[in-house]
Amino acid sequence: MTAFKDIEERLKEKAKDLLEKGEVECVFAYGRGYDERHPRPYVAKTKEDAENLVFNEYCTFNLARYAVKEPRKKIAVAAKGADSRALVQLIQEGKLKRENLVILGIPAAGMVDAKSGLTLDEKTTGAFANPVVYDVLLGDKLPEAKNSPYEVLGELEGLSGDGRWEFWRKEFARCLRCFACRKACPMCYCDPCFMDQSRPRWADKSPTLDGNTMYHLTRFYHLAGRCVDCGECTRACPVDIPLYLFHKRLAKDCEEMFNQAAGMKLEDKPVLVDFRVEDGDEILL
Amino acid sequence: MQNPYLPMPVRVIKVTTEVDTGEIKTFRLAFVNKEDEERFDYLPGQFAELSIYGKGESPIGIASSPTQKGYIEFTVQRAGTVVPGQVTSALHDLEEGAIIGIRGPLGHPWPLEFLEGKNIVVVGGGFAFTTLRSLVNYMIYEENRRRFGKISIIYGARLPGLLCYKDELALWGKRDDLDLCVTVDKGNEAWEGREGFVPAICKDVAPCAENAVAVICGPPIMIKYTLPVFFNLNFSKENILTSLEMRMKCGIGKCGRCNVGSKYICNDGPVFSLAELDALPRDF
Amino acid sequence: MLRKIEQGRFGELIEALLARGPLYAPVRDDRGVNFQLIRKASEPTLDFYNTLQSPKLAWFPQSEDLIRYRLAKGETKGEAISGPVAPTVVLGMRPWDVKSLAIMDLLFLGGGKEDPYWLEKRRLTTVIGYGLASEEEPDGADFFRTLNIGAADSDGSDVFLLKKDGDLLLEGITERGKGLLGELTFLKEGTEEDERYLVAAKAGGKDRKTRFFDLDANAAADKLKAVFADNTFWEKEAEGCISCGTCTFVCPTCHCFDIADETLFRDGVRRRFWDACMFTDFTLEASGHNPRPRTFQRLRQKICHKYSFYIEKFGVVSCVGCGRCTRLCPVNIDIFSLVARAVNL
Amino acid sequence: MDFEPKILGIACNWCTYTGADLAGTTRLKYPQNIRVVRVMCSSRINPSFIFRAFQLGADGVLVGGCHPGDCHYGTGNMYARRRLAITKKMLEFAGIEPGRFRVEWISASEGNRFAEVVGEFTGQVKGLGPQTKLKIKTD
Repeated sequence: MTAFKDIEERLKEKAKDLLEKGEVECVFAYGRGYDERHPRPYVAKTKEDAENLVFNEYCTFNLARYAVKEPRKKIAVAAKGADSRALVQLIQEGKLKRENLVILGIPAAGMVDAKSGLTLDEKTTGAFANPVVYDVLLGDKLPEAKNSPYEVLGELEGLSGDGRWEFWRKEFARCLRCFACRKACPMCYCDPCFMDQSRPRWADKSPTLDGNTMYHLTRFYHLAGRCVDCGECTRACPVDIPLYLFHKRLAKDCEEMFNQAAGMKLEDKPVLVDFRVEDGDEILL
Repeated sequence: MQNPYLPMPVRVIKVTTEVDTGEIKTFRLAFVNKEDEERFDYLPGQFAELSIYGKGESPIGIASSPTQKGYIEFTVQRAGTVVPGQVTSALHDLEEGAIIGIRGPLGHPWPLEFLEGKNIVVVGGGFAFTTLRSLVNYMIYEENRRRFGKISIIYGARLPGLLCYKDELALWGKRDDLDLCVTVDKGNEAWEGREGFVPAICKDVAPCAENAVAVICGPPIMIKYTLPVFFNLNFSKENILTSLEMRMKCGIGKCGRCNVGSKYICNDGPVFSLAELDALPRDF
Repeated sequence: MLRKIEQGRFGELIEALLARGPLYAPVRDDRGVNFQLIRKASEPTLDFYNTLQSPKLAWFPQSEDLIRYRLAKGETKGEAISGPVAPTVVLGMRPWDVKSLAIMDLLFLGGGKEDPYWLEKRRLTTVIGYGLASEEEPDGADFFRTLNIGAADSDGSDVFLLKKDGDLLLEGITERGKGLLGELTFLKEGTEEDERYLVAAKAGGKDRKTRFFDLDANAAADKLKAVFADNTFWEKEAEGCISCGTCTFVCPTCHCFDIADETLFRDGVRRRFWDACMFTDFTLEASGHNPRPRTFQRLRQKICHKYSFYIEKFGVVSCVGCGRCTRLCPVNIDIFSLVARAVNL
Repeated sequence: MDFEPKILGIACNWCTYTGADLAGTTRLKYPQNIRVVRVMCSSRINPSFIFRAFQLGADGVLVGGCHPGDCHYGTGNMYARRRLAITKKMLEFAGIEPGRFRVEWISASEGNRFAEVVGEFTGQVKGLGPQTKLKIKTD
């Protein structure tokens, strides 16, 4: 595995190169935060900026979230496995253009969530070590995870329906409605979000359990077949709601029913804006 | 202590559709309880929160003058090209006799003591004329009239059909103790008055800055072009007053959304002089 | 007035407080420590450095019903829901959190209009502050020393609690606090040695190392006003900001709220609940005009509100340096270094 | 007293709703527990409708559309099939009994089928008891 330090060097070099040649307007990557363990998303606009780029195990942010706000600019984006899937998914959805993107692929394993101290692997949200689509690869390809990313669901799936409801009810009750999950998510780009609509008002504006439930269920649904399992929602959550579990389960359902995972191929169509006559009615049972 | 969040009940006693499009209506409200009426002691320039349970509250400038006894009036535009205005839509659906809630009066009025003895130039555009109407009615009220100098009013709207308070304008026009100048951007066959944008008319009328205060309310674009006219006429920033709008909820300086600089528009405004506004960050 | 009790008998203290009325105290669950309304004497803990969320929820709950109504054909009558009926105790507030109450008072009780819901709870709530004992080290995100708050400051508390070896010292600060301690007859008298320990701890708390820069509130206020128009600076600072509400929701001094009517069939409540100036639609007017449509404008508003506007209006910084916003920010934006950069620009 | 479930029916205008009409005009008996809302196409159904129905007190939700291939708009129900399949999985994973939600293709001529499905579904929901998990608590 290429050391993070080397990836950082290559990232700087590549960014400098791209900016110098004017091939991109800016490079979305990582910069130094208030300490080593807390890097920040960083936009390099000049080759001097590129010097400030960093990459270490705490650079977990999915930068596709920023890229989607700049659909018309020519940009470069540092992308780890799941991040590249997010870019692909956004291209599928017509939010980004492949020709406007320079994807700086970063094969990365052993990323760490600074807040929880957990290492991201297939049990959480680090199933994809290698970017699926990229223009340059800033490190050597890594062996992909051996275990299914869905194994972690076993525990919840083993519970009774009542048990699962109890689990989710407790989690939804913690929700502060800070909307960090939707704001951190590269796929949550709706404007306005259904939660911000006043007519119809889909859920209570105030943070009630019922409103929270409505918010999360609807958001899960909106991400069905689109979620690339980057885990940003879960890491962003100040009360640590394990949102990724629900997203994973829907991703698994989509794979089983429609035989397609989100953000893997540029030519795919998102599963819920597509259909097959052969889908069959069994999926409704 | 009176709970400042609890609205007082008021009855809608008259609804007037002000403009051709029907999008602006004036609601005349009378307090259900006598004590509430006494407590609701207001001056021109203040606003109130109109409350419809189940829909919410909306901050609206008071369009009537305290000299008009027995009722208060609000002119409300049905809001919402972007955000559907729940409350304003509900208000527009009200019929006479309905009971709604009101909280207030809120904010600071036009600085009447400061205006006293001065010549007043009132400049209004479109539907933002409401609290100016209140001010004018206050100033021209019998015993108040002599407290103020010359009163000039310049009021414009896009089309003749979009002018508010048409009957009142006609009455004002007949008075000899004020100069009224009503203008529309574009007239129609029936329109006999002036045509032209408010800034141009202001330039035309050229009120004298000597011992005068300009009170200006209107859409941002009108304000933007009117201010230079007044600067050219030598009005100082202290002598140009306006009223700000921000999104508000509580109306009493707690909820924080109308905060601009060290001011909470609801509590410290909405009335400001340009000099005061200059001291605030450009964030409104 | 100084009392003490063995740490092992902490449960007894809780039991006695619970018998008096509602009690908020820090509780540890699988995600960390937070203030909660206590149901069982075994729940509270004193083994924590800082709670994840701020204790403001005891006075300013995330969601609070103001008015109850039932939609009717003729007149819909609203009925104000009054504050809490029972005197409440909040135990275990760190000095910086206690300080936040005084900052919030300026807003909720000032400006000519008192907020009855805040006032009621302030009037009836006893604050038991909890000093940081010397062995508990700051965690790198906090900077309360910059705000001139000591790790063992007792001002603002009714009762001040401090760990000492195997004991818990309880000092009565206000009349209300002394009254409370007087009721708890099972407490032992503090010794002179305890007294000395307490004085030393308070003095020592002032020098507790946290992140620090020399902050002159008035100068910072002026400087930020000057920096306000520097869009490039703010755009750079807000680069990663995702405009979520985390920083404001966990902040002990953020007070912004929204009010909405929530109706289910015919019954409804007018409810106020935390809102965040970081949200896109916070200032969105019905006309469609939004004075702060961009992320950097909203971040700027938050920072300037705390370090400039509040100082200008109320004379104090609206920040206590608890570090919660920094700790929980999804993209590691740090208010401390941001303000330091702005002030030294 | 026996539990009488409240069931929300969401029926497509062209098939199921007409089928329900037919059931009515041919005087077929089916349980009165269902309240039918008509939509133009099953693909009009936003899964939030279903969550919201459960929140507002529905014990079961029955969605009816045209048979795949017979959609008035060509392919609406093909999309709906995928969406509703996801919805069903979601309810299950959230811990809501999936038996409270059912999708059926019922054509305009299948009045019998409509009555049969409603009968069957009502019985099934009755067996599951009141839906309390998502229902908004009012105390």
